[in-house]
Amino acid sequence: MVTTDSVVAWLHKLDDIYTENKSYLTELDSAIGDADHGINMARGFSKVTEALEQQPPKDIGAACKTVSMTLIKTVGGASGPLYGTFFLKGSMQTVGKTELDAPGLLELFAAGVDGVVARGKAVLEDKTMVDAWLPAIEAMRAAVDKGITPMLAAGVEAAEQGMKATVALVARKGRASYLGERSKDHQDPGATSTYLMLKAASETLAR
Amino acid sequence: MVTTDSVVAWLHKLDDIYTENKSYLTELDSAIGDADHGINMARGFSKVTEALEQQPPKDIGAACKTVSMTLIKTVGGASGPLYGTFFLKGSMQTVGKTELDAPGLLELFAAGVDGVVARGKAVLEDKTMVDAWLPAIEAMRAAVDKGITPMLAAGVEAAEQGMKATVALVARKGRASYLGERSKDHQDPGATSTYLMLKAASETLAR
Amino acid sequence: MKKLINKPEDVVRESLEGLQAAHADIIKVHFEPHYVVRADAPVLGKVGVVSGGGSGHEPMHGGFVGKGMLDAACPGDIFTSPTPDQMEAATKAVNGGKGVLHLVKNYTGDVMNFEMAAELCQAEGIDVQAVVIEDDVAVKDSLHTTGRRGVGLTVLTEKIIGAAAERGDNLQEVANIGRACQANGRSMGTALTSCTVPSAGKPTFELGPNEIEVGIGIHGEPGRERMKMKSAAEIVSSMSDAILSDLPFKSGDETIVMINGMGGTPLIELYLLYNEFVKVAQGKGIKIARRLVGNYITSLEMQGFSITLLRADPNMLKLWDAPVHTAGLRWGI
Amino acid sequence: MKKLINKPEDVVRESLEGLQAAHADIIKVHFEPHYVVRADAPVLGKVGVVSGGGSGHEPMHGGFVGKGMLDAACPGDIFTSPTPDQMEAATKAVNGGKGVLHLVKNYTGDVMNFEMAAELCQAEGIDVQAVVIEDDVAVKDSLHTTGRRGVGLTVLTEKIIGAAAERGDNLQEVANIGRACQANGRSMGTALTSCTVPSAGKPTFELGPNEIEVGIGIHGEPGRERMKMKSAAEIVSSMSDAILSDLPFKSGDETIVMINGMGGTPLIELYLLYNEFVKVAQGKGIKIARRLVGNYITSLEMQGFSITLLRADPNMLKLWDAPVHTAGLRWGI
Ligand SMILES: Nc1ncnc2c1ncn2[C@@H]1O[C@H](COP(=O)(O)OP(=O)(O)O)[C@@H](O)[C@H]1O
Ligand SMILES: Nc1ncnc2c1ncn2[C@@H]1O[C@H](COP(=O)(O)OP(=O)(O)O)[C@@H](O)[C@H]1O
Ligand SMILES: [Mg+2]
Ligand SMILES: [Mg+2]
Ligand SMILES: [Mg+2]
Ligand SMILES: [Mg+2]
Repeated sequence: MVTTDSVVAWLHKLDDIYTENKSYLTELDSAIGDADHGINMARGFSKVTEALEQQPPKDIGAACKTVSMTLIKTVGGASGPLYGTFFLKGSMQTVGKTELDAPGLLELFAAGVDGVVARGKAVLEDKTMVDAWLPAIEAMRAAVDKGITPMLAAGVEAAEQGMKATVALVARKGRASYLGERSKDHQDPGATSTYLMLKAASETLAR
Repeated sequence: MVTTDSVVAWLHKLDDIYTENKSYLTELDSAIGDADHGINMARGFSKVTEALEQQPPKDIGAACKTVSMTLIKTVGGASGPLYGTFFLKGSMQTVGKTELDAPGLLELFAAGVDGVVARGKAVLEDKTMVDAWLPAIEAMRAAVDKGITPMLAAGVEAAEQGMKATVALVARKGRASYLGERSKDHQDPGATSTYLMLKAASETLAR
Repeated sequence: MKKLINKPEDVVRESLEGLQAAHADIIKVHFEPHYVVRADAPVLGKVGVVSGGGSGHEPMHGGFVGKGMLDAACPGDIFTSPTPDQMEAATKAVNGGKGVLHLVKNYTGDVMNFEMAAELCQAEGIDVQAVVIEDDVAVKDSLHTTGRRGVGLTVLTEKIIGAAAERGDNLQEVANIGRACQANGRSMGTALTSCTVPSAGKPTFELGPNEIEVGIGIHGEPGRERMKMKSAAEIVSSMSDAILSDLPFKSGDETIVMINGMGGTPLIELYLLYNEFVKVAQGKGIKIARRLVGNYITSLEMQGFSITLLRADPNMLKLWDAPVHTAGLRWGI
Repeated sequence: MKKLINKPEDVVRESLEGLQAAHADIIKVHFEPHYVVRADAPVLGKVGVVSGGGSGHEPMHGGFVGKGMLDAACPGDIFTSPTPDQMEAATKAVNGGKGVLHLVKNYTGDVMNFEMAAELCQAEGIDVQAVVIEDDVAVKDSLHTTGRRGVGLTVLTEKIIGAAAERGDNLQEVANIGRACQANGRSMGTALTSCTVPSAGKPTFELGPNEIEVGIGIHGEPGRERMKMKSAAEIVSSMSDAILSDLPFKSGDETIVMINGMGGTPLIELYLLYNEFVKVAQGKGIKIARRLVGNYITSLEMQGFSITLLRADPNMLKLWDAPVHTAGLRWGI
């Protein structure tokens, strides 16, 4: 079972991960965007750490809500509302819950991704984070009966493939779309940060 | 005797001389001014040539008047009004005259220089064209009895010395004065163009 | 990087402090969340007009807050969208009971952050509509993509819808006029030099000593074409062609034109460019009914300029002429 | 050199053509000799106010022609004094029978050309007086030299004496107010980069990537000191010290301040600089009654700024507030 504590551990891990990958993500964004995605994510999740420490969440829904509000207020750009919406919708699935089984965890992720799609209106192959999210949810849904650990592992693997597949795509959403054909041959930064988010989840939530 | 034709020859010679010395004068001005003195003088006297050709002057006064109006309208900056005033006052001394003897020529120059001093309010050693003009007038006055040729020769020599003496001076008038002490060790562009004007006079008016 | 600043992270806040100190008669600046609001907000019984976007484009948007134009502006970090909490707070501060219009430039971040803010405000019972500006003809438009970037037309639209709101139009009417502006306006920009984002510390892009970027975005996004420097006449003519053929503008159209400096272009050049545009317009029978020549939507210290052309109906012209009193645009008051 | 121009020798004329086309409601431009004049000139029974100087400082002076400010402006070539025939023609064009005031910046060329023009006009029976502005504290003043350069105070003086003339003051009164402005105003500028005069084709001076020129003149004349880049707070503080101690300004003085961009400085920085100046003024008890923040007296595309401070009596403040309608400054109309 995923507990409130393990969710908080995941969120702290995200702070570390995005700090470590700050220049990597920013470099990806400098090729086809405005060179701030790593900075945005690192800033957002360092504020998440602060917020969680200031007000330790009493359940998983509260934790997700805090992350959501913090990301929305501090990240800006495209990724702020997208990840903010992810955690907002996730929090609505987990109000008052202190434990999640595999289907419960899947519901959190699936609701979050629905939110991302509703917010950004991107479809598969628009070269966005959705190219990592959608295959991951599909893979997790297929593996939900196997339990939390295999389910997350399946999600991470699918996200990684989706992320790598963005390299070949021409962007049709977000800042990169203004580049047209020139957006090809670059990996999408948002798909990359999504992969990293799932990887951190499998490292902290799996048991 | 100086005739209208020889005055016109002098003025044409000035066009040549300032065109030849355009970069030299401009270089001097770039050290302590705004790098335009040669450009200003060359522009002014090429317009003088045009004006004289368009309306050939019937006497020396008319020639000087045309030069004056042309310089005033086309030179601008400090040297425009100064040389413009020089020829304006000179023209007032020579209205209707088609010939000048040595005292008559001295009067033209002296009245012109009085005009320059009245206009610019510079005194000796302010590091301006006045440092070439005043010694020249003094030397010409001393030599007026010897006739036109020796008089002009004396004027040129004195102007040259005055021009060279400006090197050591700190400017107290004109654009160079804003530089204070830093204006030292540079020859004044206006004193140089004055020396060239007298030199051209001795080459064309002397007989 | 040489800039007249203290620390890069303090530029936006300190500049807003200066704006507030300089124009206390017309605006107030609220900090954390940051927004600039009319000194007399909320104006009861009037539709509120809120705009916003990244900073670095001054006077847009904070310089356009005041009577007859914006009720509030939300400044983000430099070249970064503001966040929904700013827009929500600004919307509440200007809500005079007749609803609030959000004017949004078509950048994914701006659009989504404004959308979230609108949802938050609607949840609290405030009637909110949004008008999205996407006028940059340098970006190819297609049904499958994000659309065009929002640039200079934003300034003209802010003036016109601000006047409509001031006149007493209702939310739907103000929104309709904003959408009419969008439908009838086009822009394009050209850069001679890059700008430097303070926190980045180095130029966003490099241009050779004889190169220009035609179709540049207001954040230094790449344009249509990098080409050799040309004369003002040639540059204006080719940019005008791109703009005129896009809508397309037709002979006899009455227009409002803006010749806008990017921040580092001297006014003597902007008037010279306007002179070139007048010749182009005359040649095509386009009537210039009104014009703005100056720095209105800038990209920090970038050298370059943009042309915005709006086909204006009599109602738009009347709204254009209505009194306005802001830091960046003022007449009739 | 990358500039948005056609040929260097045509820049001034073509820009004036653009100015005329853009502002036909308030001005007319006369060519050969060049001058910009109020559309309704001459205004009978009003003192005429004529200013002028080299071009490249836009909006000064042509942008300040109009109701409540200048009656005419004489633009010279870039950074070059205009000639007496321009000033004479402009003076005649604005002579409404009550005499004409010439506002002159203290450069030898400007002073002498205006003097000649005044003599020509006086010879034709027009009453002419001149006010000479010399406010740049970067230049050491002494009885034996030319005095100081005329810079930013020119803008404030043009507004104030323009309003006095509009109010109906006679020539002597208008001149006296102009001289009072001169007696009570001081300025200083700092450059981050050089400008490039079009006909020269290369920068007037070179500054290292970490150097600034403190005390720069508006034509790029050398300043007091070349120093390493400092923070906005430090730069404003040291420039303010030089200005405040010169007059000297005293605690309790009511002032008008202008934070002026040199042409290539973004507005976001100018407001930040104003914020720094406000802190300095508060620390010394100087009251800021009015202010201008923007590009008013520029040096082509130079990056940098200047501070002008004028100790203003109630009469000056009243004249400052009077309506003005020009291309570069407008309120109350
Ligand atoms: N409409 C969209 N839907 C989903 N993801 C998007 C959308 N637009 C952009 N993104 C994602 O956001 C990422 C960029 O985020 P970020 O750099 O933080 O924001 P910005 O582009 O505003 O600077 C892109 O790499 C892409 O994955
Ligand atoms: N007040 C003055 N009296 C006499 N000569 C002067 C005065 N001021 C300047 N000059 C002369 O003018 C010259 C500069 O002329 P020029 O470069 O054409 O004008 P500007 O300085 O306006 O650019 C100086 O070298 C100096 O000799
Ligand atoms: Mg980005
Ligand atoms: Mg961004
Ligand atoms: Mg010179
Ligand atoms: Mg000069």
